[in-house]
Amino acid sequence: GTTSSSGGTPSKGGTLVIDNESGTLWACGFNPLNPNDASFAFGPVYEQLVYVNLLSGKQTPMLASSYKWSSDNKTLTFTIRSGVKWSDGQPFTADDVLYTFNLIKSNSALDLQSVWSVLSGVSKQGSDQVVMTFQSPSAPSFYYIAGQQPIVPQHIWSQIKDPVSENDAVPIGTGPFLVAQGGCTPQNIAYTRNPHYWQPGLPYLDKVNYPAFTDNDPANQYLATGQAQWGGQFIPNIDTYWVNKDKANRHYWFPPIQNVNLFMNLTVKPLDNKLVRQALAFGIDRGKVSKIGEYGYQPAGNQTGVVTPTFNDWYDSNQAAKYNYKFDPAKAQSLLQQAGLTKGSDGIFKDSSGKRLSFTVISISGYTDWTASLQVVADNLKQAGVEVKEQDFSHDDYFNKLFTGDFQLGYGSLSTSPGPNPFYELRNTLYSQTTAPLGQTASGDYGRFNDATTDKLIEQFTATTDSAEQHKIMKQIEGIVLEQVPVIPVTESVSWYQYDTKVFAGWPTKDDPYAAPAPWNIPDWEQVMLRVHKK
Amino acid sequence: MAATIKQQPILQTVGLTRHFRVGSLLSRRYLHAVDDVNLTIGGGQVVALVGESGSGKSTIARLLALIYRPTAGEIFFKGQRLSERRSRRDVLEYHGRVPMVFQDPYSSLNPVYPASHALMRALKLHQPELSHPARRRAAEEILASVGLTPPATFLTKYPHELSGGQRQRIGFAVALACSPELILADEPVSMLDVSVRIGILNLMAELRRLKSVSILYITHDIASARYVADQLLVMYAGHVVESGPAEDVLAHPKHPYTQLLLSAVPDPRAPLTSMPAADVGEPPRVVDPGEGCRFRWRCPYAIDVCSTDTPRLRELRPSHTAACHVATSDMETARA
Amino acid sequence: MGLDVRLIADQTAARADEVRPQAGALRLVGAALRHNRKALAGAIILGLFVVVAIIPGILAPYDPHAQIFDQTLPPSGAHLLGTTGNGQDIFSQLIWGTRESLAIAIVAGLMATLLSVLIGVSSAYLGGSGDHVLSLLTDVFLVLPTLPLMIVLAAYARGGGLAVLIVVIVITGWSYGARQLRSQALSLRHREFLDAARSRGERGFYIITAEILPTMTSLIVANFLGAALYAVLAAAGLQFIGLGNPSDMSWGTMLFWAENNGALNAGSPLWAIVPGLCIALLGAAFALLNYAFDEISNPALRPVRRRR
Amino acid sequence: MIAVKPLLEVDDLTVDYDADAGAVRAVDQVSLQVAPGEFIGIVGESGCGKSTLLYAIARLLSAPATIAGGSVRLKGRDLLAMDEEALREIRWRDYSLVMQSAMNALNPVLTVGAQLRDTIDAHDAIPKEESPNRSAALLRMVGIDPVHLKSYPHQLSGGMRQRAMIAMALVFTPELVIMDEPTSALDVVAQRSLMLQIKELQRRIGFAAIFVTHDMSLVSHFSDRLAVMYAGQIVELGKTRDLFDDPKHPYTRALMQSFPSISGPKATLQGIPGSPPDLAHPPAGCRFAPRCPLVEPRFRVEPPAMVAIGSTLVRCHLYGRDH
Amino acid sequence: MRYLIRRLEFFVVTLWAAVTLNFILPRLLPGGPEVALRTRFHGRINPATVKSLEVALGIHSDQNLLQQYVSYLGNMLRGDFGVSLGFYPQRVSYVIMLALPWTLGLVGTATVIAFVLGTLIGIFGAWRRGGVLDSLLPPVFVVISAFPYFWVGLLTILIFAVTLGWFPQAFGSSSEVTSEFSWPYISDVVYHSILPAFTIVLTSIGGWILTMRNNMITTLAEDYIKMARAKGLSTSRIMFQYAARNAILPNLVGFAMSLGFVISGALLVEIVFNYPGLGTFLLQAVNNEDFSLMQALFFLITFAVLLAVLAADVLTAWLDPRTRERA
Ligand SMILES: Nc1ncnc2c1ncn2[C@@H]1O[C@H](COP(=O)(O)OP(=O)(O)OP(=O)(O)O)[C@@H](O)[C@H]1O
Ligand SMILES: Nc1ncnc2c1ncn2[C@@H]1O[C@H](COP(=O)(O)OP(=O)(O)OP(=O)(O)O)[C@@H](O)[C@H]1O
Ligand SMILES: [Mg+2]
Ligand SMILES: [Mg+2]
Repeated sequence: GTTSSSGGTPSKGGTLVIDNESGTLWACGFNPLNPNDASFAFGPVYEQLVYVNLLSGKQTPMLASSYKWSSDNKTLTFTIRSGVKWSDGQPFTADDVLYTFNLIKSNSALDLQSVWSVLSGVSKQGSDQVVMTFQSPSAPSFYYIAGQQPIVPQHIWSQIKDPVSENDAVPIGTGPFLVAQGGCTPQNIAYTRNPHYWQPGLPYLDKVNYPAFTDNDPANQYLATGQAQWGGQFIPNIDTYWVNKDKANRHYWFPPIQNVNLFMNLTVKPLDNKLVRQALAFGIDRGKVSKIGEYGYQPAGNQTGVVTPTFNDWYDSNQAAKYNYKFDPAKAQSLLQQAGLTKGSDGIFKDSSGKRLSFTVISISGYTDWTASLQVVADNLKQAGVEVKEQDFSHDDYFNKLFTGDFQLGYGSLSTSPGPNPFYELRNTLYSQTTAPLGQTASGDYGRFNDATTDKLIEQFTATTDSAEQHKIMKQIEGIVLEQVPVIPVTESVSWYQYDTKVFAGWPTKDDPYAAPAPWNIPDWEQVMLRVHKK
Repeated sequence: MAATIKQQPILQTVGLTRHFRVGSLLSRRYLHAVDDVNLTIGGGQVVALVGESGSGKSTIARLLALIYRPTAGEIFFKGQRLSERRSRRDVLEYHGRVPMVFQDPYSSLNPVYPASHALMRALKLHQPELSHPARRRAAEEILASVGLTPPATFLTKYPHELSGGQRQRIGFAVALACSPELILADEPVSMLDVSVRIGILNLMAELRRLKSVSILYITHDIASARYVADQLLVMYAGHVVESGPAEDVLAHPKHPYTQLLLSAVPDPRAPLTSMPAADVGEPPRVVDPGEGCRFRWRCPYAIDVCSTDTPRLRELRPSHTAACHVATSDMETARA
Repeated sequence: MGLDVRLIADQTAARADEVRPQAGALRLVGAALRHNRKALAGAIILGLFVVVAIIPGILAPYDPHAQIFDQTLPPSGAHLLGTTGNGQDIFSQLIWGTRESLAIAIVAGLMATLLSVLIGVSSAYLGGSGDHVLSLLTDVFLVLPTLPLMIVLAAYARGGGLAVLIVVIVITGWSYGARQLRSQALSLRHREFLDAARSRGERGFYIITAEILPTMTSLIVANFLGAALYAVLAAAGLQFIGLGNPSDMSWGTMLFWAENNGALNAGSPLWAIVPGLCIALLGAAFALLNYAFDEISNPALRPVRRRR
Repeated sequence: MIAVKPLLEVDDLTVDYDADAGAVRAVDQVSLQVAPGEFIGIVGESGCGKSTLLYAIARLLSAPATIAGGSVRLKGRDLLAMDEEALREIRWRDYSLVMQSAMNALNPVLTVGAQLRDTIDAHDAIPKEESPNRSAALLRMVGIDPVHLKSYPHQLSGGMRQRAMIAMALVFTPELVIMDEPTSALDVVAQRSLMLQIKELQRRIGFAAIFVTHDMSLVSHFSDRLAVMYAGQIVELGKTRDLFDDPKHPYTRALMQSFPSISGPKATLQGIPGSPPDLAHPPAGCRFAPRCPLVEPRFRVEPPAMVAIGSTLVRCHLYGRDH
Repeated sequence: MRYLIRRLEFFVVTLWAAVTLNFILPRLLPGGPEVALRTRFHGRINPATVKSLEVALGIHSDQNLLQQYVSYLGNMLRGDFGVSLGFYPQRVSYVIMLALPWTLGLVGTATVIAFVLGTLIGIFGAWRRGGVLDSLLPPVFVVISAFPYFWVGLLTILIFAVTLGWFPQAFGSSSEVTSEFSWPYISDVVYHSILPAFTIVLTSIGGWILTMRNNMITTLAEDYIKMARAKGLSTSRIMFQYAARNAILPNLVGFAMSLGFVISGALLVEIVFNYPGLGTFLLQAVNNEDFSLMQALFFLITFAVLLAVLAADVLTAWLDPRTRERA
């Protein structure tokens, strides 16, 4: 719905300014199939078939007006919306969809979501239907195929010689906004209204400015001085820094979306021992980590691996209560003793060969909240008799170590983006099909957890589209995570989101979570840009 | 006269030449500082080397002191080729036998050490067998012998606490540290005041007399050369243009440059004379000079052959040679 | 002398040519302190920091790392400068941070000076092709963009801690001094006392170490002061952009943390202001000493008392 | 003694250098008169205050030097009492200066012509369009080809530079030219030639000259009168010939005995033992007393006064009233 | 002329050495583009894709180091810096051109201002020894120049931008003004540059004041200054034509170097002021392990420094006739 929070018809016009530190200046490319550019093009300019709310999984038809699964869940048929135009005025058709999927099939570098790892074919049916056939049932792939794949215009892209290195400086999409010639400079992208947009009356805004911030502090100051209205920022001491300067209008909401974990390499002794992993889980004061490391803005995680409260309806509180992983150094120590370790004179446990229970935890340099968090973790675990030392690497090196299993402990989130329910994250965390032998690149399961039951459950989940069934399977997976502790969720990373209601209304809120609210939640931000309007 | 050369000269050079590279990698040019110099210094002899500024006098001294390596030519020390003396011991011995005294008393002593530092080092290098107290005693003796008394006080003084003359005496003291046979004295008095100059000249005469060392006395002051030297060598632009017994050269200068030089020496006792025509202070060309007499641009007697052939030294009077195409044995000086 | 390139004309030409009677670095510094108010001010600041660096345990009330207090507390009796956004005592951090900041300045300053002396003086003394190669090396390092080079090097050895930081600063910081020292040594080359040493048979090593170096004391001391100043600023800059080891305790990392927690705006401005001020003060101490030192080694630069 | 009215009168001029250790009295009560057209030589050892005296006369001293007393009158006007603006007026027109080393005294980045023009323009004495001609004429006068107007100082040889300096000093045909060792950077041949040139110019133009040197023999033929300085004081002042033929002061006498000659019989010379006193702590009595062969104990405590013997002035106890 | 040829020699040799170092340095970094690509694709990239991307990026991991070096040298000579990994698919030259004008404009101007102002203060200070310019400003600015300038920047932002609101605290221009050659745009750019430029000037002027003052003092003791006074030249003529013109000579090359370092030195200022300049790109390139961008920036900076030095040499040769013929 397009109801405004203040009632009445939303007025048109206005310029919204986004405030989000991206760490880079704009290179002004808008190729939605390029990993660097997609986050500026996908959403407001290029659209997908179906919008799937990252927080709730709620679906909104976009370029597909409807879809249908076959009974065996191996074929997915989209009905393509009619009356949609590209921003250059050309009509949008099912051929564009077909073209897009074939394009990413023939240029695997463009297949950012690896949809062709599950698809076997795409074909047109009638004039307005596109049929996707799957190699095997893969219901969760719907999110990637329908919700994460931008559709590009055939009449433009078929002219492009090398779509992989295409810059697409003046993008032609179906979305509510476009970037005009000269609309992008290294320090600002100006999204202006697409006159051909298919949703009548939308968007309300004339223009959205997206300035480039290379560092957090200038971005925060910009927001604090009221020059931007929509923030996606971590702001330390946000009440002092930002809210108090205009209490009536400045609000924030940080819905959690993904776990920040302590990854354990299960090939490293004694981390292969379940008891040791459980001990670690008991040895971390998640509440304090959240408070000190993240100012309490990122809530503490829980050992089920389900991000709460976002995915509360998937969360099995009974099982969680049974295990009751809270900070308990005594319990941790007794578990370690059970595991056959003995406490040394320095307070650190030792194995039978005298090797100290000391680990290096890798982290990303410059991620100061993680470093602060790890200082708490190290302090906690010391009380449990475990020594942890931090070592920082650049973003790329860090992930390379995780991918190839070249680590003992790692702090952080999956490199893959989360999905609209806990399955997406847990699959990539636990599924042994995503892992790889040490030294080779794993796309998930960095800890090399290998459990047949888990794999089976994940495959079952994949094969069904029945929500009740899915919930049942998920509970079993949660039980495994609680028991096996293949990974320790410490805090929950959130969708940083600040909004200023002085001029604009229609924001997503806790009570109306119509989209993941941060401007960097792609493609959810399109929904926000569609709904926000002048008061 | 003292021109009696003993059986073997102390030092002899044959075709001694030194060029300096100037300019960049792309344009290599050579400055001929010293070209084809043959000189002989006998035992107990004082040889004076005179010439205008930049004529290569110091370069010769530095070549002889092994500070520069010759571009060509050979130095013989007591008949032995220096290029064959390679070992540290031999080289050190040569340094001890042929020490050098420098022109500038203000910069030839390291300002951070007491003035006696150089002397003590020299003793340590050349008489390593001496113990520390023995070295002190030796140093005091040497200081006394160059007229620095009481010697003990001079052991601790810093150069800036000494006058120019005293520093130059220290210079000679260093040279005496190891029974020298030839002292290379490069303009030892040119930076001193007239009032103390003569003291140093007398000291040189003294040393020659008492220790029978030879001295190569480099100067541009012909009067002082006459005062101390037996032999006189006149240099111009890297060439030796005239050489012979000092009195004879002064009385019968053969080379036009020598004549010019002599006529320019101020002499309060002589009547004022006007200058010969070639008095322009034009510096000679020494960068890639090519063949020909290097004095020809200033020479009143220059003839065609002067610009094509480099004149060789010819004996024009007994043991008195000059390198000039024009000069003859009976041509008389312009001074008359 | 062939390719005798002079990239930087000697800005201290006057100093480079002068060789004055000077007796040892210590006496020079002593003279500086007695006669020069700027030197005295610099020395007092530096001295204070040295004392703090030696006994941080006595002065600091708390463990600087311990995240045990409430976050972002304002200054109070218990927390003289308040607490950080991570719940640490700022004053204790400042005290403990002195040690590393000072260590970087002094160690890096010394090492860079040593390298400058080594390369600059040997270059001048060797002459010829040896000089060519060393001069070229010096010039290349002069021309190479220092800050980027530092960033690349620091990134290369990311999180390597103090030693890496110092090495990076030394690598990028020696060349200026080397050039200055070379040109002074070159001007010394024509001093006759070196020829005198050579003509009495001294070895090259002796001439460099015992005849040349002592006469360059004042330039070497000045160089050290300059290099230390450079080290202070470079280390602060590197740590500020997160290329130090953030778990080290120094003023630069304090600033890094403060910046990342928006300290200036988020209610704990002292967290950013005070370490910055300390860096500035330490830098100023070196700059003042250097300034005063210039005046001492070159009397022409001394302040004049105006008579009328 | 001097019949005509003197051009320059220096009376009891005293100059101090402020140093850390206390004042150095570099010029001590020097009195000197220069008649128009007269060539007066000042000789003395290094550091005896010759240059300081000259610069004090020209009012060119700067800190740490201060004029502690005395007066300098040029054509009756007291130079020491003038302010900078008034001085600027008469500088170079009434008196000019030739310095020891033209290499240092000529601005290395301006051509000789530009520096000449600068001087001319500063005084607006000559119409602008005439100044090139004037410059060329000047150079020709000292024997330099006017093409060198376009040359930079370093492109000239040492002798030419000194000549150019002299040309510059004569731009406005001043009545007094002060010369501080103008030839001592040159070798004998060039030195000789330059001296002859100076003398010739002086004869033609008629300026008076104060000529400082440390080489007595150099001025022997050129100066009318000679002043011998020792340790900041003039110890003997008289006709050049008189001084050479019959030196009065023991110091002058010793000086005459200390340079060898290229003619005449070879004799052993003695020189002067010891060295000049430290001007920061000069001896109490006669300054030459510590080196004087004729010293008496009294001389060491009482400073001698100037005594006139004929046309010669001597600062020596030996010629005092009670001797 | 010979002097300039010699300088040219130096220019070429140094450039070569620097360029070679540029080649080696990034190759010392751990990881490399392959790792970067893999993380960028979250580990879900197949080897064939990596290969095809490497080709697109101009990375030839199959060549040996020497071959790479040769083709690298060739590319540098042609000014072909390849494709940026961090901004893929943009070409490096395109990325650089985005930021170059900003950096040149801001820091170039600030450096020139600092140099001119500092030099003038130095000249007048030395001329009136003991005056305010001489006894107060040099020590004050020397102390200020010891301040870390990112910190000074942070404080100026806090005071003048955030608290007082007189100036913007970020960006090179406001997003509401279109970039065109017009008064509103230019004034907007100038307005945005005032604070960062002020920071640079404040922290760098001390050096210029001091060196110029010291050179002046040394020069003022020269005989030709005494001579100029004796000639009765006017004060300004002595001060500028005789003293300052000689005293500034040794500073020119130093100035050229700092002008050349504009690009790199701006880094911290750009970060603090969120200025869209090359420094920011450089830090990003390092963090992204963006080889080609890093190399290009290095090359550019080195080249700029050398060019500036060469220009200073020409200027020196023009101002100082002695250098023209010095062998
Ligand atoms: N190390 C050097 N490099 C280049 N040229 C040199 C070097 N040493 C001397 N020369 C040149 O060689 C020539 C002769 O110099 P030398 O010092 O021997 O002259 P000199 O007769 O001693 O002069 P002076 O009377 O001024 O001492 C000069 O032109 C000088 O410039
Ligand atoms: N700036 C100064 N500070 C202190 N003392 C000085 C200064 N300049 C000169 N003197 C002293 O003043 C005395 C006279 O110096 P001056 O230069 O006039 O001597 P001079 O006769 O011209 O010597 P020279 O023949 O070497 O040129 C010297 O003893 C010198 O030490
Ligand atoms: Mg010589
Ligand atoms: Mg003098």
